[in-house]
Amino acid sequence: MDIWTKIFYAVISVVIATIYGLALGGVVRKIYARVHGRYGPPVWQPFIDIIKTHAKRVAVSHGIMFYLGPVFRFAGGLGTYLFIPVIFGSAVFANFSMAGDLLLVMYFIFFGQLGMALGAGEGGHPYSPLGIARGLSQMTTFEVPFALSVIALAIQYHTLNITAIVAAQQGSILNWTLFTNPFAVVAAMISMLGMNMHSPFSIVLAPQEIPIGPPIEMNSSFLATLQTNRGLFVAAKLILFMNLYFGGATNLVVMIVKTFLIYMFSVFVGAAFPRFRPEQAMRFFLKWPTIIGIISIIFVAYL
Amino acid sequence: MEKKDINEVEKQMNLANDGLSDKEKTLFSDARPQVVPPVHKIFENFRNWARAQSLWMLAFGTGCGAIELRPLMTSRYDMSRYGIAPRPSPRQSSVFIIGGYASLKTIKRIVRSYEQMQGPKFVIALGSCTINGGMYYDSYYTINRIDHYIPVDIYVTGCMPRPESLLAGFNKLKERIRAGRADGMNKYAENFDWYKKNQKRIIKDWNMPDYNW
Amino acid sequence: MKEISKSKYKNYVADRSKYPLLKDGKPEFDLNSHMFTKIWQGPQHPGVTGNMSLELVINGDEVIDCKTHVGYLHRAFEKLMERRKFMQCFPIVCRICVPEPDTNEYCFSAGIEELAGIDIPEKAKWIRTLNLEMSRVASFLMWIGGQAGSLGMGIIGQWTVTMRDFWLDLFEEMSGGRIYHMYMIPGGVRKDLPEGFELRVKKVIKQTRELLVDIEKSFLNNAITKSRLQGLGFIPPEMVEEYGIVGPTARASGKPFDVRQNNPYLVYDQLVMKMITSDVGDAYARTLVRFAETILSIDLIEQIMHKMPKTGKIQAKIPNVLNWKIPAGQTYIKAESTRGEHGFYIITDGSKYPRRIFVRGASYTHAISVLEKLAVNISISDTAALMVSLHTCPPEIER
Amino acid sequence: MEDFLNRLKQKVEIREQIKQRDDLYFITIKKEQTELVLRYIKDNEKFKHLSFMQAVDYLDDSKFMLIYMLYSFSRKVSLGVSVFIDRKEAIMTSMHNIWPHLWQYQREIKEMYGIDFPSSPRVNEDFILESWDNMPPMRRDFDTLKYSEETYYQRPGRKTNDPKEYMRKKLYNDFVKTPKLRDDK
Repeated sequence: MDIWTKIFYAVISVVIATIYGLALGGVVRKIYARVHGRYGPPVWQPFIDIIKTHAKRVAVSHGIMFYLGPVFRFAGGLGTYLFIPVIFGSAVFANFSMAGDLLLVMYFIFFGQLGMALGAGEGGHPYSPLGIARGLSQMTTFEVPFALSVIALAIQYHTLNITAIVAAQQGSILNWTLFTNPFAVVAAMISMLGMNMHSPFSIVLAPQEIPIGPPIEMNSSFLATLQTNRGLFVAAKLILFMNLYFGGATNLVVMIVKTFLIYMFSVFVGAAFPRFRPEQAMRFFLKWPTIIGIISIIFVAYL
Repeated sequence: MEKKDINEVEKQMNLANDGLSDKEKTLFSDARPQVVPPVHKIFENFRNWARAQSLWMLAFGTGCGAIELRPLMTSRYDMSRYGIAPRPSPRQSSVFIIGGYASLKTIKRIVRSYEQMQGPKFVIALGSCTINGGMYYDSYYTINRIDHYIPVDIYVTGCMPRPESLLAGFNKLKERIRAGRADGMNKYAENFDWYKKNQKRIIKDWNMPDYNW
Repeated sequence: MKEISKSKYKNYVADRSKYPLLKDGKPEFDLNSHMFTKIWQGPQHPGVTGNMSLELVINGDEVIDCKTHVGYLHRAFEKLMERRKFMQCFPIVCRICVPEPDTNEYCFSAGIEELAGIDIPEKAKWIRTLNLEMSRVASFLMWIGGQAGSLGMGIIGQWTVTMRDFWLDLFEEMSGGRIYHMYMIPGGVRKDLPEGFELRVKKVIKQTRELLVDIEKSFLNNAITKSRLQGLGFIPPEMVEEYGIVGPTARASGKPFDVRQNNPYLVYDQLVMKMITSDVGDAYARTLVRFAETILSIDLIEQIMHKMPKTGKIQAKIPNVLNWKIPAGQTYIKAESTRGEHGFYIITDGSKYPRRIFVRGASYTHAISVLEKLAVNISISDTAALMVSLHTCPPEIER
Repeated sequence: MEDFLNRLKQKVEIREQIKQRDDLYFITIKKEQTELVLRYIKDNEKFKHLSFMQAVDYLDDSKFMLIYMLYSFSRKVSLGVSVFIDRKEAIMTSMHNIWPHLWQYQREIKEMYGIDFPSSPRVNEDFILESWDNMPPMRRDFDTLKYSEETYYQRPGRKTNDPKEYMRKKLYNDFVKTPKLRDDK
């Protein structure tokens, strides 16, 4: 396959993933509303929000880094997504998967937040650095169980290629990592709670404490970029988890069903718990999930 | 002809920012707000539709009207059906709900928050006290009519207005936006000096920039 | 009712000894030293209760100094009342506290009646008590939602505010107004209870009880709620009287201070009620006490509905309100609002107008002196929870 | 309670004593003895809870009255201690050492009445009023309606009715116009 076809396919896949991520966001809002006992906003509300934020007539900037913040964030989401094979065996959704792409993806998950830190810091609002400090420190801590879990996978499958990991899980449902290495899955799913930033780990956006934290100064198109990224990034993370732990997907429908169910775990926890204090959240990740992650490595390496 | 030119020059001139110290003057913008004309009609209609369908209101309970916003957010009245959601930052919100009477101390923050909102921005004023002072018409600390300080799109009368009438107000606002008549942002920029004069007349210690970008 | 027991963690006392230096009782910071950040929390902030603001100086996440700023809701009620006739004062007193207007109405009317020497009929007393307790339930329901919301659990707020709406419906049926009722006029109450009111109250009570069970399961017994609220904003019992702390906040610190039981007014002496106290004194204890108070108020409403006389006059005869002159005198009427002792100090001088009316709200000390003391050395994420746990209501501070 | 007041009478001069209710007493004392009295009844007579402190303007007598409302948990009685100070020299000793939350009342009174409390913490900071340049607004010679009309923009169309006439019209006019109402049934 020549590179242009590949790029063309990647563009299609990015657009579909973004639309899917945003729609997922709309569905989640609806589910939250139903838990609240409300009717809830329409599912397409996130799309209208993005159009509206783009349609603002004025955009206030605070300097060059302020432009770079959302761009870096979007690059983080895009980078995460582009190196994950979405559908096993599909040329359109293979993206740029290659040997060792798992490490690259893990880097990109971190990257967006760093870029955001630069941009939001330029905004000059005192709540932005507070939110960034919280976000980066929480990210460092939830990366620990996630990294341990990925190491366990690497030991188990002897590869860092996501396509190869998905390939190894094909055949039967019992080949999924969920059943071959349950400890790694538990550690990773807990760290996913932190990654998705629903309660109790919503300490970055915490509206009652630091009103939505880092993006507080982001307006108009800056915000629209961040919102678009949120759709893409959520989809990318869910697809990554589906690939690593739940056997991947062989067609679009399976992908949608699996990622939706994975996300529901985060959503239901989020609906039922209040928020941690930042230091509590960090302590939480460094305690049980980390221990479970270490157990998972021991489990695959020595048992 | 000459007179008009002077006005033109004056409009191009930067704001004085007299309330700030010399050190602070470097930190704030001194540009005047500009009138941003709408784009081509078809595009503008589409954008107006999106604006009307996604109203983010600023979470700033300026008065007792804020108490009826909570029932509005919850399951009985559920304003999220209409695409209305609270938003904590003025940078990102497009509707400002003046919840009743505005005291002198609050009007300063109202002006500041209003100017920080990115246009197009809309204002809904709740309660009789925003229209003519209501039952606080003789109070020394509450302003009597809000439309001399910021442009208002919709008034919702009553003390308190019921959530239903608030929803009706929101729907009227949507109609206005879709028709392209909710242009408070440009109105504010056009009559900037008049609004500023009124604001400075009551806010005696003006220690913020003349326009809070 | 579950006993509120003493928990095992160690008490959290604000410690100013670390930094910064104290000079003349005031902390000193050098904001240019890059060690401290000054943050304004409010008035435009979703975490503050109503329209007030906190000026916080923080070091990292830790609050070093806190100053409360109020006055954003100042409407000069006390000045306005000096130039209004007694009956004209009545519609504006209820606007003093938005979540719970009825306590104001009661205090004002009772003060006027005492100074004018009017005895109100028996049934009016019962209806007033019913109204006060209903407004307590409504206010508490909103407060539970606020407490959960300040910890980021929006769902409880959604449930309780909806339930409060059903209570507001009852108010609407009774008085015609959802928020401001203007029901307890001097001389009695404005209208008799509508027909079948009792049945509808019972229905709403049943729904509320079911909701409270849910809230107890999902919010109060939640591990994260406990871990965040326990030890937060500890008020030692010695501090209660020194700082003028009243109401559930004082009771959570082990001081049995409840105006309804210490100085019974209306018909509270004919009702059976228990003093709900806790000896812990932190935010979680306050939450539990307030939660128990909600149930107590519902119990009281049931008692009132049971014992209330079915017939009788509801209004005493009052003179022509347009020329109502009240003899000179002064009085202080207090009642128990959800935040604690709520009082009206009224001075008349024999004319048609009151000489001075002062409204004493419980938040006056809670939101300023007490909050400024307790907010030191807590995390900035807890300021909202602390503020809500003191149940501050800005309009009654600045009036 | 009577015992306590008698005991107090032996120590200081009580100018006026009113029993308003069983649980509410008012006493008036001399300005110089305020701190002494407050300390005594707080420490020895268990009136530990300060409900509020406020000022009242007696413009006709050219006096301010300051009232400290105390409450005793053990007696369950409120006691209002009032002091008269001169309106022209509006200065009062600060009592913020007795109750740690008294400073905020003094701060409010300073702002609203212009009564000074030297050495009270933060007494000169803005409490409620911000950017206020007129006389303290709670003084009785301050006309709030006039100030409001001069400062804020009025919307034309506000009507003022004579309540007597208006109510008569509203209640009885219809009845007079259509006297058949009663016969209809």
